Amino acid sequence: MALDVTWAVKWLTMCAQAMAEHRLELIELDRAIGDSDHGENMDRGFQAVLDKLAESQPETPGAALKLTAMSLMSKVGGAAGPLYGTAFLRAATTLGDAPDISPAALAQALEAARDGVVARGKAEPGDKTMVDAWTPAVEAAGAASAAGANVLAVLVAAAEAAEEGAAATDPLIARKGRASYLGERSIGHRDPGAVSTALILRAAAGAAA
Amino acid sequence: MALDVTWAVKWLTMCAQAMAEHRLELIELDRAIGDSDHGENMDRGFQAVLDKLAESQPETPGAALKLTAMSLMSKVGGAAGPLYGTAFLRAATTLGDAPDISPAALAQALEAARDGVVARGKAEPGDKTMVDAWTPAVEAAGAASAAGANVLAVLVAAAEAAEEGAAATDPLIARKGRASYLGERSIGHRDPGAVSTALILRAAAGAAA
Amino acid sequence: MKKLINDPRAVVDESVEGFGLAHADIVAVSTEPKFITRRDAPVAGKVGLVSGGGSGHEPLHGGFVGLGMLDAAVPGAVFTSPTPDQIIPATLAANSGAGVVHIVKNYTGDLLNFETAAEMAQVEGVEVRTVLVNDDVAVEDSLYTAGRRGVGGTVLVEKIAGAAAERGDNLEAVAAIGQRVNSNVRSMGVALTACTVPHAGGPSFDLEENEIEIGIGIHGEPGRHKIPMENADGITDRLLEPILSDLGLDAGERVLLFVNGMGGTPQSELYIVYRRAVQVLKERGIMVERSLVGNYITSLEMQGCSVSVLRLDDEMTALWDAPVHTAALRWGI
Amino acid sequence: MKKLINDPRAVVDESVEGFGLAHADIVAVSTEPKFITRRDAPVAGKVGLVSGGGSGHEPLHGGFVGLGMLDAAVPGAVFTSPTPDQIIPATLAANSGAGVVHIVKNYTGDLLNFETAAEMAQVEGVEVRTVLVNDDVAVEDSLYTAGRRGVGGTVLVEKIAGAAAERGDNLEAVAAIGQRVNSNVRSMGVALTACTVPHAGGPSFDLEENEIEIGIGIHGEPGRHKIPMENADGITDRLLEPILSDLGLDAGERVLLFVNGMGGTPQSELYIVYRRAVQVLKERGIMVERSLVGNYITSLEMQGCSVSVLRLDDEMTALWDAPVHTAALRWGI
Ligand SMILES: Nc1ncnc2c1ncn2[C@@H]1O[C@H](COP(=O)(O)OP(=O)(O)O)[C@@H](O)[C@H]1O
Ligand SMILES: Nc1ncnc2c1ncn2[C@@H]1O[C@H](COP(=O)(O)OP(=O)(O)O)[C@@H](O)[C@H]1O
Ligand SMILES: [Mg+2]
Ligand SMILES: [Mg+2]
Ligand SMILES: [Mg+2]
Ligand SMILES: [Mg+2]
Repeated sequence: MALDVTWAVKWLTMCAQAMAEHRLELIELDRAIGDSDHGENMDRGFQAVLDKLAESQPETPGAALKLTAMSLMSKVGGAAGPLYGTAFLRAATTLGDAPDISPAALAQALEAARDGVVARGKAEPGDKTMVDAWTPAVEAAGAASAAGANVLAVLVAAAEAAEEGAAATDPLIARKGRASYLGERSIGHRDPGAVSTALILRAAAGAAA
Repeated sequence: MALDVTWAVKWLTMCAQAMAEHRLELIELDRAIGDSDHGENMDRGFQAVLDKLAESQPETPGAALKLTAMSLMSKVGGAAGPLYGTAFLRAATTLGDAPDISPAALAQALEAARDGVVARGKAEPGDKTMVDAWTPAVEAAGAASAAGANVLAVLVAAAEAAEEGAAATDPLIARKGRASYLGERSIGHRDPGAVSTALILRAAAGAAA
Repeated sequence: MKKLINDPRAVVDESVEGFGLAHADIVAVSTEPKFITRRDAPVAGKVGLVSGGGSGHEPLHGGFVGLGMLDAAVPGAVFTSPTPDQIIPATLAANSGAGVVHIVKNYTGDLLNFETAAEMAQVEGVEVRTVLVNDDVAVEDSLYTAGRRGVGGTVLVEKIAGAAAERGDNLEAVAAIGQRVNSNVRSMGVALTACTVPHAGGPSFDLEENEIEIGIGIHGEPGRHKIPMENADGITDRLLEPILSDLGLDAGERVLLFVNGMGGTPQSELYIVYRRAVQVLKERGIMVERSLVGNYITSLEMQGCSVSVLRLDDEMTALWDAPVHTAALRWGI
Repeated sequence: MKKLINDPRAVVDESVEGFGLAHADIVAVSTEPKFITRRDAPVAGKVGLVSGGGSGHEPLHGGFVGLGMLDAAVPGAVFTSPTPDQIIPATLAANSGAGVVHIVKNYTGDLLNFETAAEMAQVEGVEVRTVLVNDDVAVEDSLYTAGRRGVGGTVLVEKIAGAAAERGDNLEAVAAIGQRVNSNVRSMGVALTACTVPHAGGPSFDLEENEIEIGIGIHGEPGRHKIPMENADGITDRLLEPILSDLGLDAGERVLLFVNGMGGTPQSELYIVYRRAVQVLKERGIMVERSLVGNYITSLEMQGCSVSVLRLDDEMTALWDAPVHTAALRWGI
């Protein structure tokens, strides 16, 4: 499937489904090292994205992602709202009004998204945040695209890397966000934002399959 | 043993022991149909009686009971404080400054105590209050004394009747005091004040044995 | 039992001591026997107002001592009414010669202890009048019980009678306005959880995870009946219905609506109850002219609330609005 | 989970609606997007004060909107910072032309959302300054964390900066006094129980019957470490020690002592903590000149408390004493 606006809408719809489905899991992860709201926030945010998509018909993937950025920014709140808002906004900007996304553009958009998260949140890899899912995803996508993979393969590589990255946050000590207050007590728990990042990228691959 | 001031002091000491021992039981009874304080109140009250007895040496049983009345009145609070305060005060008044109590005087003192409780609290027999322990005790004491029993036997009769009276409150619906708010939900619970009355009378018999 | 206390038996002593330290600009604390007075008591020419009861209902009553409200408060042990040897000196301390009104919540223990104290104070030359508060509609057959309990309405009686005393009303007039408030206020409460009396160490009654107690009093005692958990609007309706039918309010009447937290309920939930209560009153054409929302008469850390409705007239409204300066209620000064 | 709510997702909406109804003399409520303003906002010539954060900390922040304190409060979802689309219109509503100070508790989410909003408001022509509150000494290695959190000190910043704005200080001066309060206040909290976020349905962390969490924040998040239950004096000492060593108070200095309830703790227990804190300060020759005891910045129905100590100077003391008329703090008016 081409990464056109239809894909984008399908992706966002699948994101909303994933957040609804994993709402309790994300709440539970956030309960352990945060304040129990990440699942609720993401679920509320992507429901708002769906509402917005029902109202206005974006004509390009970039437009769909921009609308997503605005909805997340205005409905999620907390740390995740501005971070995901920035991520989607930067990706949208990179994509411009292209009707369709090439593997290289895709890798670039993911990188822009990650850079947006880092620019806002100042987290480094290893700080036990969503950056630990974004960064391997960006690297895997870049490598796949450079190796000539198609968009589906690039997305699958990104999703897999994000999932591994999320799992790899388990042994880390959090140094950013609310979990950082726990210090060593954050060890042994998975970062909720890294998990939601993996869900978003897995949905992107799913929509392209 | 004669019911002189030594007996009176022993009685009050045994009351204090009984209240300390049964503190939790009385709290538990009051928890079920009241506000969980009866055991604490009685324990505090009789400890205060002991303190007072250590300070001043009463010379007659009447004086010991008057001191008890004052201590209970000023340390117990709640419903039980004024009721027991009045009971001991009326008994003390009846005894005057006699050095020693006859079976008839004893029966009369118990009746005065009961009448004091009724005068203050306006409860009738069957209302599921301490009156349901006092009243059979007074009757049993009167009958025993009339039948020529000695003071020990009168006290034993009173204590036994009070214990039966307390047990007989189980099926009653409370109509006075805090338990009355529960209406039918008070059925199946024993009245804490009736139990403490039985403890007091049992101590009286114990001190005379 | 986890509580921020040192010794279950020192709870009242230490807490009243802390209260006195924190509010030394308003109150003075006597420790032996224990009572709290307005710092400037007795106020020359003013009728004195004294209330008291078991502890564990804070800010009631100590938090209402001060200008425009109580002259003295007498805290008993937790959930145990105070004793005459506390009430008598508190009454003397509140008396400037104009007499003293005892505001007594209708519980056997409170009645008996205040009755004795009033008798003794009269012997000492203090004129005493008693205002009995019995606003709790949860108590149905008052013929077969100790009668309706004094609950949330107590705060309103203390405020309004306090303002009457402050403006210079005489003893009979202050007692009369207190009685008028009591006649025009009805309350009912609900518990979502029990509370734990420090010396008892365990919860004051048992509730299943999905049960609530309707018609609770303020002493951690169980209520009228248990029902399965309901939503806030449903619970509010259950509390309001007996209040309104007992008070017999007509459309167009004005009321003060008081939503009181039992101690452990978040403020946000009290406002959800308040919101529904306003809706219901509005539907019946009743005008909410004054409000009070918060923890004012509590049962330790119990979760739940009570709703009180007071039928207002111009005088009561003016007295409600009059300046008050206490630890727990303050305005106009 | 038993709560006086209707729908976990409607908690903030309904509770803010009730709050607006109960305090219509002080505040106005905007529902879409949700924020609370002073009824008379913007006040001509006055610097506007805006704060906000996740809900569940009531009375913070809505309860502090009014004369002498905030011009607007922005409530997020429970424990979730509000979004720029709420903060921006609240900022515009608070702006009379003299600029707006954002009082932001130091949490990643609050920072990011307020940062974005401030940027956008500047674009709309509003001068915005931000006062970051980060008074929580429980956060040790702020180099390796998101930094110290804003907790109890927030209330003091809002009161004192609010009084500065009310007396006519300009934008820089109001921000400066807010920062000065923040630099001079330290806080630390303890939880005896967790709280339950309505949408989560279960407790925010696990505590054994005999454990407490030292160094909790206000978002139902776990604290620095768990320890076995201690008595109130012991716990108070544990909270005060890092506060005092971090603040470096000398004998003879004057402080404001703030004992804050986390929502589910009886007032009597807060006064027991207060009593001990006064003892400890006294022993060190530190003078408690002002006090605040009560539930002001809460975590839903959590049991526990926080202690804050603010080093006072004459100006801060005068601003603390200045009149305030909000739902939760009121004096002098
Ligand atoms: N500085 C940061 N940089 C990147 N990601 C962050 C940062 N701070 C927090 N996060 C991410 O946000 C997630 C928490 O989001 P959420 O629970 O919705 O917000 P909050 O922490 O405000 O409650 C964390 O799991 C983490 O992945
Ligand atoms: N009107 C009354 N007449 C006689 N006894 C009463 C009356 N009211 C209460 N009591 C007794 O007092 C007991 C309760 O005492 P206590 O728990 O100490 O006081 P309170 O009810 O004030 O908490 C009851 O169990 C009952 O026996
Ligand atoms: Mg979170
Ligand atoms: Mg009792
Ligand atoms: Mg009692
Ligand atoms: Mg959050």
